[in-house]
Amino acid sequence: MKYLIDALKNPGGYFASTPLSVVCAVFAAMFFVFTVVYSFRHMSGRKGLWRYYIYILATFLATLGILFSANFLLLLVLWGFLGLMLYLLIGFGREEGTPESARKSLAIIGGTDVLLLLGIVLIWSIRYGSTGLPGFLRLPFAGMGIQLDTTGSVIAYLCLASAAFAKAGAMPFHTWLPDTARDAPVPVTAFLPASLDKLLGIYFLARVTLEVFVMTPAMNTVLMALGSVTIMAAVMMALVQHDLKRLLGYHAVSQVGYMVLGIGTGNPVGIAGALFHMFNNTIYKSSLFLAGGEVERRTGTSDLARLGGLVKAMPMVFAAFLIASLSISGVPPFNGFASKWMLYQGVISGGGTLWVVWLVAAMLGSALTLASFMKLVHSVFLGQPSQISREVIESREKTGFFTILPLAVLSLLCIGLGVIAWKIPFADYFRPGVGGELHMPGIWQSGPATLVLLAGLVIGYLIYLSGSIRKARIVAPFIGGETLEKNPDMRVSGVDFYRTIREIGILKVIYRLAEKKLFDLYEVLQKIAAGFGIVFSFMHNGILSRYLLWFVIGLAVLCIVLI
Amino acid sequence: MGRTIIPIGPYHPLQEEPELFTLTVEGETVVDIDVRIGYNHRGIEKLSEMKTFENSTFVVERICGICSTSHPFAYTRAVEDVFPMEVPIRAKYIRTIIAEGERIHSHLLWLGLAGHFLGYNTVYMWAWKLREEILDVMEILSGNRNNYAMFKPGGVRRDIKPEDIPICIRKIESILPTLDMLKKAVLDDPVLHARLKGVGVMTYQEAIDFSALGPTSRASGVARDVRKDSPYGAYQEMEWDMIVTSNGDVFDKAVVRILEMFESAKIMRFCLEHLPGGEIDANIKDVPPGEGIGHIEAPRGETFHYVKSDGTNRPVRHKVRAPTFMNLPTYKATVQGETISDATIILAAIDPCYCCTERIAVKDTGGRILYGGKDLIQLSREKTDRIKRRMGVR
Amino acid sequence: MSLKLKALLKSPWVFHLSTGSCNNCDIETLDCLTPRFDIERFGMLLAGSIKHADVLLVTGSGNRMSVERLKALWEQVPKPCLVVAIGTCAASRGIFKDSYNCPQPLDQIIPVDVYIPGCPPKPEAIIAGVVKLIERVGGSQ
Amino acid sequence: MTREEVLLDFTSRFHEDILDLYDKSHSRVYITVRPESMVRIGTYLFRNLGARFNIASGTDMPPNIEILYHFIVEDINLLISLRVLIDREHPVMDSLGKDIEALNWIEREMSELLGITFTGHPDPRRLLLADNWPEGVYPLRQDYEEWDEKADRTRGV
Amino acid sequence: MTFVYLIVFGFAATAALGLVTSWIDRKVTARVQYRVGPPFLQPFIDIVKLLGKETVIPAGASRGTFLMAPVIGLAGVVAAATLFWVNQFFEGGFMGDWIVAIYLLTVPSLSIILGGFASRNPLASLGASREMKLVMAYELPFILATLVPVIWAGDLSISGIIENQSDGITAGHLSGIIALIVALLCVQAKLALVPFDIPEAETEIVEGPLVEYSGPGLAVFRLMKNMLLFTLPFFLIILFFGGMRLNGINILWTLLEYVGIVALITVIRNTNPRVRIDQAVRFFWGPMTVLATAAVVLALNGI
Repeated sequence: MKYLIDALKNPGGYFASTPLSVVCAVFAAMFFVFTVVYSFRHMSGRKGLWRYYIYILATFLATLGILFSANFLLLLVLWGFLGLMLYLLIGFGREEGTPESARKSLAIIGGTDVLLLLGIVLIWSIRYGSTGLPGFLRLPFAGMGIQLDTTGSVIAYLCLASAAFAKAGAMPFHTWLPDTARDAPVPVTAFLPASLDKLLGIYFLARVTLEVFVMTPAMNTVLMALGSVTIMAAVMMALVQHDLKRLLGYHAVSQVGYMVLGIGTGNPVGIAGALFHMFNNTIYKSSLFLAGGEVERRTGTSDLARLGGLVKAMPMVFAAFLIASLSISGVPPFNGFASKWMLYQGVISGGGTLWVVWLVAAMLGSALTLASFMKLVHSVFLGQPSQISREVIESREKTGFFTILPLAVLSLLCIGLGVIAWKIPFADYFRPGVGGELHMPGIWQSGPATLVLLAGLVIGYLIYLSGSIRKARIVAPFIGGETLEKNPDMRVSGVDFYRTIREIGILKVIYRLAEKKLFDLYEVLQKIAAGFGIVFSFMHNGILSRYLLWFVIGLAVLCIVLI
Repeated sequence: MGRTIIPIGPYHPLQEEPELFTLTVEGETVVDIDVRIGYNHRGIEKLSEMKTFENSTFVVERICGICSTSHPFAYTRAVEDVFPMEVPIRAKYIRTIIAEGERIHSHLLWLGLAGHFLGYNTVYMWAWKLREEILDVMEILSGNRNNYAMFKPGGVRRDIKPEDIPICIRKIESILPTLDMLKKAVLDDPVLHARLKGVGVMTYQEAIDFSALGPTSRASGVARDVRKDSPYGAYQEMEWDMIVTSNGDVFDKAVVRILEMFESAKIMRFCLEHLPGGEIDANIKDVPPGEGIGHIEAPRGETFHYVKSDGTNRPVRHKVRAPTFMNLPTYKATVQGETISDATIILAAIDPCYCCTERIAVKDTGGRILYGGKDLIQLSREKTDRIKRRMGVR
Repeated sequence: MSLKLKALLKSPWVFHLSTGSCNNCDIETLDCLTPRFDIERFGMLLAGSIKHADVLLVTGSGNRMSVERLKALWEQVPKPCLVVAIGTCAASRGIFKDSYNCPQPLDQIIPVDVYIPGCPPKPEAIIAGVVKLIERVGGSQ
Repeated sequence: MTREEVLLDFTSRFHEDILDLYDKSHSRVYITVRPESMVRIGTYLFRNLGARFNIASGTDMPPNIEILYHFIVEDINLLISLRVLIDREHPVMDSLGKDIEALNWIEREMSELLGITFTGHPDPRRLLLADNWPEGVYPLRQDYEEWDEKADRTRGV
Repeated sequence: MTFVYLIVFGFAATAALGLVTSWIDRKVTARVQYRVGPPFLQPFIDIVKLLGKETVIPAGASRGTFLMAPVIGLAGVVAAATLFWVNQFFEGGFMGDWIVAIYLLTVPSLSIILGGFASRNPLASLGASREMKLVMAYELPFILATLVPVIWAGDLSISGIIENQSDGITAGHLSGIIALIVALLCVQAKLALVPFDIPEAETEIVEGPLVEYSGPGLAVFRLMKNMLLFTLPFFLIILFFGGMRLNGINILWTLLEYVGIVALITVIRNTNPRVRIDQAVRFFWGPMTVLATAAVVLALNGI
């Protein structure tokens, strides 16, 4: 209590502001506004909306708290609070009952919160072990520079990193994310897992890596390996998904890989790239989720097999979705490319001996991202309309202003941040946060390049003008003389686009294992727990004394372990 | 989930004739297939009932452009079977020469198209270049490139001039080395192996169940060839081999066809060299009442004609069964489980000829030869020359 | 003659439609592509999709089923597009005049620009026909 | 088995079902059988004797419709044509296509061109005729008449 | 102003050379097949003709996307070509590096995919999905193979790669040769030529994504493809032969290299059948990736 009063008296010791936290806070505020605006329409008609808005507000405030916190313990408390908020917010995805995924995310995030606590304790014991409890409460979240030379410090780093990973959704703590994306209401997904959690996780990881610890090459390699694996594995899983939101959820995981990779380079360029990528990711990912949410609201489903051809019903949403898709796939000159390019520079100059591996994983990951987004674009917006889509198109409902506004702003940001590249956001905000000399081996002049691309578009348009484009005639598609109207089955749904890939060699085995959830930490632990459960049910037979006996034995074992 | 119908046809570059195959696919894998034919049905069986026995030959010739020998051959044999009667030995030899020439040109055509379907346009061009030589031989022998108009009940319509024989033999000999080269190019290409081997396998039992015919069944190990089983024409006069392979995949079907060309060339050469003298026509006047069946081995398999006569000069019923009619349904056994890319080549591998399948030619009452092919050809040839001169092309 | 029309005449891409033929005309049409005749000399190519076609080569006697599709396809062709009826069947149904499944001659279904008679016309005749058509179109402008 | 053995075996086995046997030549035999026993005989020929199915040809011969099922026993070069006569007014026949794949299409064809109903056929759709072809008009019947008023029979060479 | 000239040059020169290359390709193909082949101006005439044709848009398709797609692709090629030209002939070079080039070169494929999807045609959708799979397949070995020159040059920028090869071209090393072979096959797939013309397989899925395009849309797509036919060999020359050198005897060498690459592409396309998409993916992810990796390892070790 005393320290709480102390803290209130003297906030400077507990809160601090860095350029990075300021820009993060600005973004968080922006997403907060968008989410609320978007929710007006999307969430209308649901029960307990006041609770929903309070949760959102609380989440936002807690986020601000974390961003400006300069104290580990304060951070820990708010961190845990966010996890709880997420749990509560996921619950709004259903009319009644809390979905399994909410429990899953609470378990994973809560579990890593415990690791976070452990890590903090370890740091305290390394640094201020002698000063006792007061020192623990005052443990500052800045400039410690702990060397990663002892087992304790390595474990402490890994614990903190795990918490960051779980929050951001990097492997191996990613599994809550796709499930959450499927179950939670879209604004929640866009707000928390896609934006704020990423922001916080990567922010935390960057600060821990840069300020609390001094990285070693080995730890860098571990981070980069984790990042690369996250990129590849998540994107491969995303390729074969057939639910819109789940697919986006896997991409939320995959993109974290880039950031982890960037931070793992330990190179100022890489870290700056990672932070830049984090912002870009929150922008286009929110845009994607919001657009996807609109699709789901209008059609009532997010199953790709039942969607298609929606571009006629919602051209604006499609445009935003396409821009965000191109952005996430790293097509120049959108913002995704700018940050990925920086990341690659970091990897090339700071990737160590295995830089080729990381680089190729990241670049291939981006091609695969493009592939899965093309699948989405086809099976949701383009291609032939499904039954549901046809009804939606015929209803002629206009997309609401509150839906368009966030999408439009986000799309503009996608283009804008890409074209001005890192010049403004980077020079003013990330660079002070990162420090060090920035040397980039390559060249990317987004301004001239954009001009050239624009010129290409103009040339194409001129070619069109010289042709007969203005008096275009609408005719039936050519499918060998048959008509689509008579054959509604002649519809490529896009769900099975990459089945061929799935059935190639070793991938077949991996996919089969992944479907059995063998790579899902939570499920595996649950299975193990279920195995224990069988033993337990054998052991408890309903007699109180027996329970007592087990309880005592357990206590004894616990004591022995702890001592 | 995710099932889609992919149409192949009716107007599709894969097919010369319109047919609609609907492939039900999951991803790229074909799980079901259905076919809708009838885009080519012209009612030839009915037409044939309206024409005299003599004129029906021309209708039958136009069942199919590629089989323009097989159908008249089977038809004339059916009419001759009504008596039954034998045709003069020289006519038999001439018929055999024409039939084998057609087999070579048909197989080359198939080979070229198969290459085309696989995107291997070089094979397509080479095979068709070679085919032109055979067509030249046919033009020398019959005066026409395709619809030869050589057959009539009781014999042949046109004799082979003795001075043409050495020219033809030379031509046939000249194509053999190129054919050999083509054979090596096709059969030794590793990419082709990867593409064709083990694809669209039809087992022996399936070949029996579907009563598959010709090279399609011979590739599955069914050693059946009408030329051997119930000899006709001059086939029993010489030695030749029936080509049988056992895998039943697309590659084997190609192998059978390519090797058969060599046999055909052998037969053709033998017949030309040993052409006996004598009449070429038995001059049938009236066809007695009765029934006749003629079946011969066309390039694609057995062609079957059934003719019923009531003593007038027109058939009461003329039933035509082209080999594709029996071969085509085998797609059910061969295509399922393959990919779309393979489906197209599997469909092509049975050498489908839908115009045959949808014959039902009807006999025509008229009796006039509706189109004197030769005259028109002559006209068009002159026209072409004129235009060529005008355009300055060679 | 405008540049675009000139270009059209120098690069006519043909699409081949069979409406119930004996295949011979179709084969001879394909033959035009092959080494001996090689219509690519004149810039002609066989188009895969009807939307790329400048010239429709129609063969066959107008079978009921294909004629229905032919009408629909004619709508889909980007104009200007020329129609060439190849073979006696396409010109007048020839031997199939009385067939129950070939009710109408081709030119009652879609407008035909040029007829190339013959059963089948030789590849030379087909090329000549198309060339004549080109000359006619070029001359009338 | 020789030709004589096959024929003897066949006639003795299906003595009851055979109405008439016409031994035309050494490779052609025409056997008239009862319609109701056709499936049994056809299956026996195809499965047990190893005959290949050639084709079936239906002919409209008022007052009957005659179907000839042609099978060939290739080892002895014998073409066996099984003749079945069914009533023209009620042309119903048991389907062989449900047992033997090879007969699937020809039965579809006969049913649309001659109007024969094959009971038990697995896939009784149209095979050749256009979708707009009227029901109940069978082109291969002797009394077929032009039904399409748009038809133009004047042009030809 | 210089910039405008650059872009116009980048477009015009690339288009002209691309059309000529397309003619070479068609002519060589014809000669291999004992044919005469098209006249010299044929590719150009084709484009002009297509411009004069009517535009037809498939019913129910998204008009905007359908018409935008070819233009996006063209912009991608123009940008990539300009990038190469600028770095080739300007001191220092600017605009982008190897990574940018790789990304810009996927834009044409992307445009074809988008166009196919927007066509509302099952065949086009199927073709576009195949194109996407093909991109996934060849991207991995292509990145690896083109990384070899980067390793040799020790520089990411295009101009740096060119400069650093002035005293020894990449293809002069063993790793360079291996990488060149891999890159050449990837280029074959990028150009969608046999044996990798799977997306447009004319005899399977009727030109695939291009099935619905007519008139100007098709003209732009064809122009884009023809420009790619020049741009990709140019990229290979930059990476493996130290760029185009237009002084003295080197002109001949450059010409030889260029024609050699184009001829190889043409010969490969004329001596192979089309493979299946799964075979293509296996081929690129299997042997090609192994080869490319070997080349990278060799290059890292200075062989």
